[in-house]
Amino acid sequence: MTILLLFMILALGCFALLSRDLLHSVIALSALSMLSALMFTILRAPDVAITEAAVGAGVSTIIFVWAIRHTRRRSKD
Amino acid sequence: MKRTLFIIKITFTLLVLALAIFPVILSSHPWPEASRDYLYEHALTDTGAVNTVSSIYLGYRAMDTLGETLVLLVSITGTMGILINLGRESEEEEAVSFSLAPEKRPTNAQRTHLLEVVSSKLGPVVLLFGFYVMLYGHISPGGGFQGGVIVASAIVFLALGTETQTKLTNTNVLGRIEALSFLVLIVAATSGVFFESGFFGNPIKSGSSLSANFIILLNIIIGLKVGTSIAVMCIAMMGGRRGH
Amino acid sequence: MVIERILIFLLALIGFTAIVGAKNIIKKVFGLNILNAAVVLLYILEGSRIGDQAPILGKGVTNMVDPVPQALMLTAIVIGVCVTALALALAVRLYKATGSLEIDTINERLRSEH
Amino acid sequence: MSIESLFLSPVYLPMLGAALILVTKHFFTDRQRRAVEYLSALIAFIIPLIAFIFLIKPVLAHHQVHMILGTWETTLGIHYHFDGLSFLLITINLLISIPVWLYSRKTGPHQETFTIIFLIQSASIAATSLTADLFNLFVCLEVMGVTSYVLVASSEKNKAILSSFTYLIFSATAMVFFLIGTFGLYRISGSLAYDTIAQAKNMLSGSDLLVARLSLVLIVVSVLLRTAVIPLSGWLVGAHSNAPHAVSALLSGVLIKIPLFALVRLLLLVTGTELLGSILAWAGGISTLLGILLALREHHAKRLLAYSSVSQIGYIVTAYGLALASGIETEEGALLLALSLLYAFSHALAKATLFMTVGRACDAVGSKDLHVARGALSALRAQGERFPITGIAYLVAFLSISALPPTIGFWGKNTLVYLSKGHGSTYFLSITSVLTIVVYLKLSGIFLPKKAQEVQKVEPSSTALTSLSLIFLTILLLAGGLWYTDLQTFVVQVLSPLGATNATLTSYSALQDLLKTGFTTTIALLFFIIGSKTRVERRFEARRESTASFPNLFFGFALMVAVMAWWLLFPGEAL
Repeated sequence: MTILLLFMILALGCFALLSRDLLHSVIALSALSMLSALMFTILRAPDVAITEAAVGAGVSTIIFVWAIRHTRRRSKD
Repeated sequence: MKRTLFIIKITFTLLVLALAIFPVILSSHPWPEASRDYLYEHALTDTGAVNTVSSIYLGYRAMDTLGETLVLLVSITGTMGILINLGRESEEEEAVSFSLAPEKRPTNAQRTHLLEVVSSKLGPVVLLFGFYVMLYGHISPGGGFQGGVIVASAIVFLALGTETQTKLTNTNVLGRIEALSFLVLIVAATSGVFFESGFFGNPIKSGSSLSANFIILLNIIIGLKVGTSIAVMCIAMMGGRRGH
Repeated sequence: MVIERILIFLLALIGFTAIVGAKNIIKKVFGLNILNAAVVLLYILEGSRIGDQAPILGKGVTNMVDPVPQALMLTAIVIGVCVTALALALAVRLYKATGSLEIDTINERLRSEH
Repeated sequence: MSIESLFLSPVYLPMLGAALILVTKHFFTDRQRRAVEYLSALIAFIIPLIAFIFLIKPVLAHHQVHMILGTWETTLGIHYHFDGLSFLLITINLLISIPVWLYSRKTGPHQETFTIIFLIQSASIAATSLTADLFNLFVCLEVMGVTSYVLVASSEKNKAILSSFTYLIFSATAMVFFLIGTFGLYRISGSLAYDTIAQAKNMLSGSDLLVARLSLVLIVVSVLLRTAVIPLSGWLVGAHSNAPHAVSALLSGVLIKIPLFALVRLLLLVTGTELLGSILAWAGGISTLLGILLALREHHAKRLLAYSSVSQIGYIVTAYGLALASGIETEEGALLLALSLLYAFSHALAKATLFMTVGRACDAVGSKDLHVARGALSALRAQGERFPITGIAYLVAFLSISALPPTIGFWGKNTLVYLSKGHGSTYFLSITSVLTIVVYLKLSGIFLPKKAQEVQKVEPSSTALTSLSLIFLTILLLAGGLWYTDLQTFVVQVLSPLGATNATLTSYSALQDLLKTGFTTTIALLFFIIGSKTRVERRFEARRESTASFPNLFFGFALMVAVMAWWLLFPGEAL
């Protein structure tokens, strides 16, 4: 089960870094955070799971969306 | 020529660092169990916390948590400093972000009815959950930081939902709560030194029924500090007029 | 098993490649975030090998997981988010100053300006 | 007041001060806020300094305190070691922070949160030099890092924002590698305290020893990044030259030295670090020469000072490496470590003064370009500085950094170069001593009188605090020079529990030194005159500012990791 999750996390990471549209990358990153939070619950680490979900997916997504709103969505590479 | 040099440099860097961290990650040395066994017996009596993770990061290694709170404070102060300058420069071409200050809101179309109803109704529920996570940190999973962030998201929900600026979403009030909780945290940390139970020691004698309260106190203070500072940053990011 | 750690190693490598190779400064911050997430995954994955119950003392908890890496990773996650917030504020400020997010054009425009 | 609350005071008092300012920022008016700022600065700096004066006697009596924060009995807790090394590091930090903070009152960044971040940084510096726990070192370095990024970015110049961003990404990535190293060491030792790790590591063999050493290499290199030895120094020039004057004085003076000496406690306990020491000695030697050559090519005043910081830190790292190479328990090793720390102190004083005086002079003249900026003294006088304190402070700092007689730098640098005789990098050090004088002669151009005397009338403003801070630093520089011998014996005595007890410098004669200094100064003067007369220097100068690109930064990081990892394959035999 964890191997499957890790494959999905790896795929999301590649997509986040390769996609041209930064908003898609942000969505991929917050999905990555949610999956790693799920993985922490499987690995018996509830504290870290709540932190990763609340802080990792929650706050950093807000900050990323704010940053993209104030700059540009399209990225050259 | 410059292109190939760039490629060589990057491949060399990646190769060396990959080789450097590969054995460390893949080492087959069995995971140490000494600290787990010690905590299994002593965590409850030493710190009074059922949740061993919070007994570590608020009891044995409380200095790390203090350092972490300092990182949070400094980075949010730095971000706010930069935000204020951004606000000043982009005064004319205000980016189309819905602004919370009543007098500055461009058009109401920006704030759909759905957003207002959902977030203003959802706010209190999330707030209650945030305080639960914060207060029960030493028993069930959760604690200062997680509770604080959930409270921050609840405050952002309320700020989105309500038309007028209530007391809870006024950045001035939030700033004051943050400052006070930081002061109480430092005083609580240094109180250990004067009760000769060491920096971040538990001033209340350990073993007595009260010792768990020190962890609850720390949880509440850190929760308030984290909650209010992240809420202030999020409100400022959403273009809300900064109170002071 | 070993396959999990190899995947985490690859994730860390991808994050690091993005930090070094990406032209867009927000992509660099993405890379930093992914590298941080990979190391947190590594600590918790290895820490949870020696037990199969959550580190909450209670009735029937006999073989609990190692809580030390979990406590450390709480701090590492929050520090990672704070550094990301600061990096993005600086990135937006750079965009406002130079009008571009590509590191080379930023260098170019700032070097010419005294 | 137990001794523990005394030596912990530089950790919790600045935090208390920062909390007070934060509260007054929200509750009181502007005037009270200024009063509370001065009060909390007093609490944060003066009281710990007084506490440390009381600590001199126990430290001299080699009274060491190994304690766990919070009196827990388990190795899980955070170990703090208070000994001579942390005493000296915290004293250096306090002695530099006070004048820099006073200087920043008038000229430095005026945001209301500047003092809060300044105090938190001072608290994290004290915690870094006291900690003997790996993850606590990670957290303290992060706090120090975040405060430096914010302070560098507080100058609001676009270049400062760019160099702060570069420094942030580079250093945050390095700290992730630090975490991977901690993972490796926790895995083999089951605890995060230095001594438990060292005991576990010394019993290892085979592939586990390889993993343990590789993790140690990752940790050492990511900490060395903040000390800006040559392959890792790409970030320093941008950050230190674009930061506000007060901040660059503090960064160059204190921030780049604390991580190096905080590492001593970890490296001391691990056997087989001789080769690591000689690698550091070579890296230090190369960075002295390369740093000073790059400084020669520079015509922007603050960039020149930043490059010279890279070169001077090379001296400190060379002595530090040699101390490690010959083993800190031996008499020679202990002496080298003491000298390395003493020269770090003398460089901190000189570089802080230089950054502050040159900053003020360039602001008065209006330009930082060494070919244009002239007549700083008259411009300063126009700004209401009746007594040319900036000029005098600059002169004394110039004498100290180019190792000329009355100042602490003269004794410090020459004894250091003398002691590095046995090692190949000593040639680098001697050549650089000559070139340093040439570089600073070039920098002194800004104090030469301007030809056309059109002095624009600037409204005189009170410079009491700035002059006070500069006087304080000049007195320290001169006092360090006059009582150098007993300062050196004090430092050796205080550090001796780490190494040999009565290491005294017998075979070093001062007279032979004066001849050598006279010789180097004449060569330097010759170089300078030839260079400036024949305009060869102009062609030699850098056309465009080289900003550190990320591939280069990380190439340096990988290079340093590769060189250090080479230590794994040939452990033990010194270079």
